[in-house]
Amino acid sequence: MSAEILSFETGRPAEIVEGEPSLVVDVEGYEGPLDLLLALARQQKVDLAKISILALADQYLVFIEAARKIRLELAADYLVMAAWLAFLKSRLLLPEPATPDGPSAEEMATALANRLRRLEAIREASNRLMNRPQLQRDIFPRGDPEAIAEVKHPKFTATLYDLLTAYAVQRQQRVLTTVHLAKRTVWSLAEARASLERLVGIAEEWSCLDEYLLSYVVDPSQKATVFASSFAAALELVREGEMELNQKEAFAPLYFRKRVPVAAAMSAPDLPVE
Amino acid sequence: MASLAEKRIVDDEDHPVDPQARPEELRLLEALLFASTEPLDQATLAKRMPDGVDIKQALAQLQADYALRGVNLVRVANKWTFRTAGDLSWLMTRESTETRRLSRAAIEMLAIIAYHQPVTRAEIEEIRGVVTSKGTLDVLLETGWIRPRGRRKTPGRPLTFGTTEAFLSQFSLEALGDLPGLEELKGTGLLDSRLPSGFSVPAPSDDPALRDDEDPLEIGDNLELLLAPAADPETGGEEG
Amino acid sequence: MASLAEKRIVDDEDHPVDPQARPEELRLLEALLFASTEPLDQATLAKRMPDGVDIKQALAQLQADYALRGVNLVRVANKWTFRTAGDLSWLMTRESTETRRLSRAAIEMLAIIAYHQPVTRAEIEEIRGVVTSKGTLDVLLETGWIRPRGRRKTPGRPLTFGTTEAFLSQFSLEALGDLPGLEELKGTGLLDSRLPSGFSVPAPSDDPALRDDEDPLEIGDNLELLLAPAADPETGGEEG
Repeated sequence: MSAEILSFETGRPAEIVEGEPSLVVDVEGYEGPLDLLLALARQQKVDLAKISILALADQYLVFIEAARKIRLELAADYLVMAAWLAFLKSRLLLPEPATPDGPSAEEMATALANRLRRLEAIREASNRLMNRPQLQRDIFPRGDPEAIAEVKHPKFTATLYDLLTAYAVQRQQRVLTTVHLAKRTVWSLAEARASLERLVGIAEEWSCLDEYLLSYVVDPSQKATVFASSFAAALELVREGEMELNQKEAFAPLYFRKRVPVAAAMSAPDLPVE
Repeated sequence: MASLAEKRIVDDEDHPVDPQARPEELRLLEALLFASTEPLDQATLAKRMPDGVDIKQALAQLQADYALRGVNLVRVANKWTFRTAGDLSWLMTRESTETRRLSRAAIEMLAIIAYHQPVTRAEIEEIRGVVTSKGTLDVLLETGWIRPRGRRKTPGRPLTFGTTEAFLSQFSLEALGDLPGLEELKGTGLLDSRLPSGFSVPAPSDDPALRDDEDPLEIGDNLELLLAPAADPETGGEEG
Repeated sequence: MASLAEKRIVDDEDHPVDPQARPEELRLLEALLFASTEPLDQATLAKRMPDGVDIKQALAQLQADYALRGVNLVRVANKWTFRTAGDLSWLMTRESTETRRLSRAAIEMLAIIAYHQPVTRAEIEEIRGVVTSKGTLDVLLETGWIRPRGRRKTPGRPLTFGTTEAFLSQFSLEALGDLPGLEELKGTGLLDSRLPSGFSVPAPSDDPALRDDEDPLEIGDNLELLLAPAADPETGGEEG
């Protein structure tokens, strides 16, 4: 109900029958003025080649007028066509000037008739085209095609140069890698000193350097380098007054502790008892 | 492989009326064509077949063999393929995939492109008397039945459109010359887009070779962009 | 629809020997089976076919019709479908060669095998300093340039690898001894001339005769099994 009222208010009712009983003024149904003209021309029920353009122009103008009365919104091209047809109509009714500048009214009328015939012809052709048996609608291809298997035979490529380069690079790399690893097995003085400094910081009492170092030596093969570097570093720290060293005799274990301030040093050093 | 041809002759001589003695090449052809997803052209078939086989003649014989069957050998876009017989469409309804129904505008546009190709959008609109929405063109391009083929050598260098092999395949056309009613249309001069003209009716052609008045598409021509603003009178109007 | 069956009987009576008078239901069956995306069972076919058709008999006849063709009607798991005749399977394959570059890992492994053969996988890894994936060894075996030649007489009896004649022809070598030695490699700049004095390059030999420390491969040695887990240090390494 409301839809009906709404359509009335917007002036776009579905059907309004005007004076001519067959004329339904519903511009929405047409795809442009040419389409409308073709529909009107069909009402003349004659071969399009013999159509009366004058009568067609009249029908079109009546239609447009009716549409405007019911306030149908007309696209500009409908109005342009109406103006052009009104002009053509006046030209057709008046006697032709002796030397016309542009195309004559007759030529214009023929051109319009031709356009209508062409549109009609293409409509007919599109109908026939769509009525042809269509793939997947009327006729069908093989539903389950069998794939053609591709058997690939790999052909490997490599050159002698690739081979020799690969060999040389690998062998050489191995040699260099070994040298590099050997370097890393040396415990540097700096490493030894850093470790000792950390330890001295907490060693208020005499501690056995050998025991401490052994805990650092994971790999027996590194024992020599660790001991040598640590001893050198320890001497350095003593010289700098950071630490004290004590050894009872040659080859006896070395003891070390943090160097205490002079006042505290007055008390007798109590050597650790084993 | 020449032995196949020989074998056939021998067979023919031995059993001149044996209906079972079917040339081996027909077996090979039907196997290839049955199995393939795509229609195959004669050259492709020849490559896969033994040497010395007269492919053309074998295809003709195979086509005759299947003419009355439920599956026919048909030629589409100059390629060969098996298809179910057209008169059995009533039986096949369940197979049919829901194809998008084209709007009347799209159908008309497709027909104009088919019969008038190569044709520009402006020429299509001239014939239909209305501007075409970009949406309609998009729908048609999506079907794969039309393609932009070049640019007309006129101001603005508009795109020209033509149909594809998929179009021929869709409508079971061997070639564009088999379009329904083409002869009548040519006879009435209605295929000439320029008005009014009495002579040299151009025949539509989907020959991929460009016409004299066509330029090739440029490499990197982005179709999406091409079809958008500049070529679109509607959007163009908004900007103007 | 029952008229179909009737029609057929009439046809048969009218032209009892006309080979063209093919029962309509055969046309329907072949169209349905051709277009279907999957094999169809008898019940499904019966549902789609006109009433009154003896599907079973029609299928049997259709199967006979196609028995000698390039395409046969076959029954798979009680469902019917068209398939390329078994003897034409060769037609359904296309052979092509595909050029593949060997990976760096593969060519490195190949180089070690060439110079150090006969060599076990563990020895290759010792020389290269990295574990080799089984995939690399597989690729090398696929090239046909290397072969397992025996087993090392050590615990685990690992396979020993060597190069083949195909290896020589691939690298245009007349004999394995033509591979450049230490001095030649240094001469070409491939090896650094300042390498330590202990560095040596073996004089390679692909003499097929087994070495003293090699056992022959056993008959029935399954290479696939041999190369798998046990011989694969990677999987072992992950566990460790």
